[in-house]
Amino acid sequence: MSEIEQFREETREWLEANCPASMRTPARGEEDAYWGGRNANPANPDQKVWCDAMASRGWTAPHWPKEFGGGGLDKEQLKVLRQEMARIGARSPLESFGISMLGPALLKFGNEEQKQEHLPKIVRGEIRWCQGYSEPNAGSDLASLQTRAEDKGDHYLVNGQKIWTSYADKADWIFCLVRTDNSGTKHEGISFLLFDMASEGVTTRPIKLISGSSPFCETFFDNVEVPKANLMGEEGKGWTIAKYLLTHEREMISGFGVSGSGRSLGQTAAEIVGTDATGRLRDSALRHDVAQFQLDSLAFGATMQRVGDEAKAGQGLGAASSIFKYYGCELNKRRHELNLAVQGEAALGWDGELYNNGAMPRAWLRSKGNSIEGGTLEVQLNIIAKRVLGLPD
Amino acid sequence: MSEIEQFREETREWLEANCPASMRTPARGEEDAYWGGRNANPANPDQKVWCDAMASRGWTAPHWPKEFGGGGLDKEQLKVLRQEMARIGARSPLESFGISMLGPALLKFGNEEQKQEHLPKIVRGEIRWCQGYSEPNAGSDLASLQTRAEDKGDHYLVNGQKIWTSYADKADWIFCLVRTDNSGTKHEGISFLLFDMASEGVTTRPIKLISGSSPFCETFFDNVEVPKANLMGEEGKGWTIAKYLLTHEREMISGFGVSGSGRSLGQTAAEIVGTDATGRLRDSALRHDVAQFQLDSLAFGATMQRVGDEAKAGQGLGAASSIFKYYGCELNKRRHELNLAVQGEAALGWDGELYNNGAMPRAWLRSKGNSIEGGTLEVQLNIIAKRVLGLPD
Amino acid sequence: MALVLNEEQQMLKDSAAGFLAEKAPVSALRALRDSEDATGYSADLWREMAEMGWPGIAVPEEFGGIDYGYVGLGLILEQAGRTLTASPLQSTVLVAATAISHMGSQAQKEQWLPAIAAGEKVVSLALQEGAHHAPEQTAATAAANDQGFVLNGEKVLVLDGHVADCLIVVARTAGEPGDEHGISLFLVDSNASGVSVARRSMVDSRNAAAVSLKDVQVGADALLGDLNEGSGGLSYTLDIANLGLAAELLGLSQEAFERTMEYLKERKQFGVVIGSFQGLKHRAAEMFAELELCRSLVLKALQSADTGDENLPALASAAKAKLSQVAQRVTNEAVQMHGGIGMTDEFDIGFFIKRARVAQHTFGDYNYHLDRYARLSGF
Amino acid sequence: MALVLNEEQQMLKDSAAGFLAEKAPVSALRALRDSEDATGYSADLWREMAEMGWPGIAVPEEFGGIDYGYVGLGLILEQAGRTLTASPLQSTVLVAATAISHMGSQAQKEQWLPAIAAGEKVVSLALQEGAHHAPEQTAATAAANDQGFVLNGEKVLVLDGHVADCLIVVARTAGEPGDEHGISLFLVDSNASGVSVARRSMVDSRNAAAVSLKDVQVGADALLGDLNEGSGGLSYTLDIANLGLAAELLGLSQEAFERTMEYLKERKQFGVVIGSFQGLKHRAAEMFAELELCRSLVLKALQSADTGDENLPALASAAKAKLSQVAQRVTNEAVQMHGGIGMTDEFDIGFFIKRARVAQHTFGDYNYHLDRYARLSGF
Repeated sequence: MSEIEQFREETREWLEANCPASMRTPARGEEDAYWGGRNANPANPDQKVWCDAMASRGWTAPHWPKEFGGGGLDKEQLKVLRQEMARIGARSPLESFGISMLGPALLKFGNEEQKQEHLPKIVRGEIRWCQGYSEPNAGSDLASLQTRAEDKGDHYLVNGQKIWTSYADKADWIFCLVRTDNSGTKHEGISFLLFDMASEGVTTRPIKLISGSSPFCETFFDNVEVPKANLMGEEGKGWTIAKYLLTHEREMISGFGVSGSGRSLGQTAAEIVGTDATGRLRDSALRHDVAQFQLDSLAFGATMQRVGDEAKAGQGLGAASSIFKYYGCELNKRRHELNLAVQGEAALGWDGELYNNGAMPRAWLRSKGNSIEGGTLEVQLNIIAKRVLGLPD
Repeated sequence: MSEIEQFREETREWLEANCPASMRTPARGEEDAYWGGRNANPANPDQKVWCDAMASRGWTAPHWPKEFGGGGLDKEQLKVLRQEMARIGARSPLESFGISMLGPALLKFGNEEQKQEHLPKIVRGEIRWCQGYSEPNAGSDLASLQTRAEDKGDHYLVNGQKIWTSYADKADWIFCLVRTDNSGTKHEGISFLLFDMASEGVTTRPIKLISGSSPFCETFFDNVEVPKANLMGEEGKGWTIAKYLLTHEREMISGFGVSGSGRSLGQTAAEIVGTDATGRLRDSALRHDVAQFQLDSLAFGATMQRVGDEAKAGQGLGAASSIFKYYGCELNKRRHELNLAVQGEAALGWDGELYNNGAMPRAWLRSKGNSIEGGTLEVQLNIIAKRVLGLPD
Repeated sequence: MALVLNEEQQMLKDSAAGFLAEKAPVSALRALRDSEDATGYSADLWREMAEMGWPGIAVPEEFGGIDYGYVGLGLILEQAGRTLTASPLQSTVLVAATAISHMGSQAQKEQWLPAIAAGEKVVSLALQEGAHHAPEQTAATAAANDQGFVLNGEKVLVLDGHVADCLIVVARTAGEPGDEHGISLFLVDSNASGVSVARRSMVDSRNAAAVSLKDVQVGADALLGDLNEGSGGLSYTLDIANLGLAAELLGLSQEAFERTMEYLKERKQFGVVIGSFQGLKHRAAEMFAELELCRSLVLKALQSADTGDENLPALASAAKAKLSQVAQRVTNEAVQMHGGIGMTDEFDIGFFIKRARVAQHTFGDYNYHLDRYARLSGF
Repeated sequence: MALVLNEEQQMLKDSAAGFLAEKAPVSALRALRDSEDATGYSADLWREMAEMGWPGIAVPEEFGGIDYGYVGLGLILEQAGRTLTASPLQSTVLVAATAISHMGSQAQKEQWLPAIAAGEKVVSLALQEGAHHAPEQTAATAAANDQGFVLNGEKVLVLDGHVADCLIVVARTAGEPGDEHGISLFLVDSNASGVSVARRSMVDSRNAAAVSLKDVQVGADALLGDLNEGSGGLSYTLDIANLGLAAELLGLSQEAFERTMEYLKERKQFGVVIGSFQGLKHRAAEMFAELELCRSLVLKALQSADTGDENLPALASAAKAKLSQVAQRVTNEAVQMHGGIGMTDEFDIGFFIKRARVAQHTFGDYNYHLDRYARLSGF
């Protein structure tokens, strides 16, 4: 038996033994998932059991180095782990901006103390992080941010306001862009700080969305003292880290475009709307739109695969990856609009068990934010036009 | 019998007596029509007979004042004339940029001598006019034109180059934008000249289009002497006349969007592609596109009507009319693309009687120019955004 | 007929706009939603509307209406679309009054139309059964017996159903689901034994109910129109209903568009007003053009209802399809162009996108009406 | 299989690009058109292609080919799309060789494949009869007699038909137009008695002919594949044909797009380069994204042909539909963004829009393949 086969066998056995039955079903949306943190309040105690078990092997961050608590798996092993988890329908043990966003930046830009301090806690789900980027007057124009961090010798004094901070009200720590210098161009003088949300002077206010949920907050900093050791990277060089993270975030969000497994929208439509004698969907306009959507999803999925494979092969300039955020979000919005068209009345109910508490229209409304958050649609098109196509400003 | 009824009866009788049988069929495209002029070379002698008969009553320009050779008809009478011509399928007796473009500007901006000199000849089809606007480096940005007219005392000396001059090679006179002053902003210093294409120093070169025909020319002016009396309006104020004419031209071109009479595209498609048991077009994607096209044509036609009716009623700010050029041209392009999809192989043949000498693909290719000539699609959208919606530069 | 509002119509439009902007702005819908109001609209507001004659605007004078026609009703609905005003205008005035006027016996008209015109009764059409509008698929049944008919079936999306005095129930008296023949309409008292009505909370925060009919006995005089041949009258009623919804969607879209244009002129990014970006400008100009087309089409279709034009069915489907398409585009762009703030509940624009989708769906969406338009156009 | 070109494929692509850019640029097609060349492609060029092994690229080694597969052929066609090169690559290599490889008897393969691989014979599929691609509607007939079969019928859009040595004629041996069953394929000598071929001048200045068959007697050994059951093999052949056309459309669209981007960077209006206008930029960025999707889809579909993936039919229709859609958009935008000069025959961009529409149409357009993709996807 090859090494990888042995790894598969061990993994399968371990998962069978350690994944609680209730964790073998998908989470019902972001808010049903386990996010860890100081105030973790799992709806189901199995969530913590499952997270702790996975964290004990470093498998909440399976590809991170072992020295920082990660699983140290190579790509082959990572693939096997995912396949084996999928085999039993195991859900992700931990949702975490620490793992998906801060971690990669810490590994690349953090100093040794910062990595030792933060990464293991992230792996174990002990500290929940949030991201302090957008400000009321710096939406797409992120570099215009105005939150100030004054140098007070041993600490920075932070004053200002952030907006669209995901789950700031539930997070323990924040990674945050601040302005430490006003003298240069707006991209200069931005620094990247890490600090405790329990610090004096930090307050949060949830923002209710049109979908009815409140995943975002306004976050206020009023004379917050942040130790200088909490500066990540050099002072004034935070924009480099921010850009790295934005690219990362865009790739994550682009994943929205890939439709889940199971029945296709067209097959669902055939069931709800019915087909004619030749097996074609009865509604010809809907059929056209759904077919075009599925075709585009297929092509988009193939593009995600191609870019990945080209990167592995050392080919490609990554030009294609610039379209992920733009196209993925547009596809996701189309999917939700088409779902409304397919489901009809069933997708218009807002409350009550009959309408599954309005899951469909709420998800539809939530999808409208995809092309706003993490860089608007328009910003993405500008980036493609400028960086890839070389069209002038 | 009311006056208008009497007018109808007389008109009907006169048309019956004077419209040759061969003129009771539609012209096959722009180039089959009668354009008059010094070198008029009608394919069919009836063309001239018909034009002369109509001109004798001023009915080549039926709404122009009688003093300049026009018909002097009021709106009611004009409507009756058109209805009666349509009743017997009479074609337009004379295609003429003099009537459709220069005439209205002459009536508004020309002096008495100019009106007396030019309008009657236009009505009689004696002089064929062309329009000298676009230049190689001033396409959408018309005001950047560089053709110069130097003041030489009793005459202007014109030097420069025009492009996209419709039928310049067949025209007798040109109405032409020239620069008489370079000192102000680019809109200033433009003047409006009328001159004979037979003047020394004028040469033309037809431009072959992708459709295979050559309706446009490059036109060169090499030390052309133009008498000062041929200036229309004030020197340096030609831009006002140009804008007036451009608006006029856009409204003409927008007429492309209204599909002709006869069978609808959907009915044609049903015949060629076939229908299913429920009478629906067999091809569902095509059906969707054709239905959407017909619906938009219906709505566009209603909008042309509404704007006209609002103007008559003294209502409306004319905001809607700004969309005519943009939407009409887009509709016409859609119509030709759909026609290709409906006709299939029959619309891909380029030559030979079987393919009617490629009339369909040639018309399709020609339609691509609709959103370029007379102000591009992009210029039209800019105008709407600025003038109607008040969005800033 | 000139495609233009006459002076009287223009005045009606202006006064409706003024009244609704003052008495029932979007904040009124928000208040109804947040207070979980049991009626779902303001009874006081409805009384004021009645005083102005709105409920009887398309009802013949002999039955207490002012017989002003559907162009008039469309103008009011357009303004109500701008303010997203909740009221029985759609359920009762647009749909039920039309059905009764068009199909009712003298006695039925006398019983219902004056009460509707006075704003005293709420009446609603109980038609849809499944996920989609599909009248010919009606499966609810009405079985004749010696006392009249016994009704059974399940209905959804009954507008204002939970406060309706009377329901116009579409049921099958012959044939199979899918047949046009065999459909009949019945006037059913909401309090009749066997009728249960459950209010449903919808995405647009407006009123809709599910209605269940279990062995509901009605008299022979409950039949509205001819036995088995209700499809024609129903079809006419639905044409009018869709025209009214198209007018509402026109107002809604126009308002969402204008609010967005205002925002584009105010909001700064990268040091300039975002309305100066050509990418947004071109999209805005395209939407402007589409909205102008919508305005013409809705007016033409409303006029055809008033003149009895034979093209009414094609025009009604054209108008509903076009307005559904444009409302979807404009409300999506309104959220997108507002950026983050457009995603917040605190801001009003979300109410527009929500109401738009329900109005689009009601009595047949874009797909349904594009299909019907094509069918009526011979392909 | 990794969705990426291996080193060898990358080399093939680069060498094809270099060769075609040098030997057969767009000006070569223009010259063929303007000289009204009787062959419609350069025989010298075709010989050079044959020396490089292109005609046998997807032909098994035992029949003289190099068995490099359809990814390889697709790469060549993509490059030929960039230069709009006219040659028998489509008619003979892509379509006819595939049909014979897939359906032919040992004797038929031995007779035709080595000759095709050597560039010595031109063979073409005679399929389409009406305005549209509709294989199951085949009405041409082949009646069995004691010497074999007698063929009658009319065919259009037979690629390179006027110079073909042999025609693969699709005819009905049983059933009615509309039936899938009853279709058979025959290898017919172009010079056989009763065959008349008329070259047709098409909008793309490429080769197509109308073929008329009047009581054409062929032997029993002319049957390609099974009697009455030709639909399956034909369907496979058409999947490959459409993949190849999709690859050609990819190259064509990519080239038209790149030329347009260059123009946007050069052309000035209002004192600035027009590529700085955001309205054009956003449209350009959208097209870039669509072209990247096209590239992935075409490669995935070509790979599925080489690996014998059961998804080949769905992928082939997906690729042809998507490429037809995007080629239409990109070529229309290329003309629009070039402005007046794009409308002139002197400028090359017109050749791209013309060839695009013919390639889109050939063997089924966007509408046909979107329908087929939906059908194969179960709705």
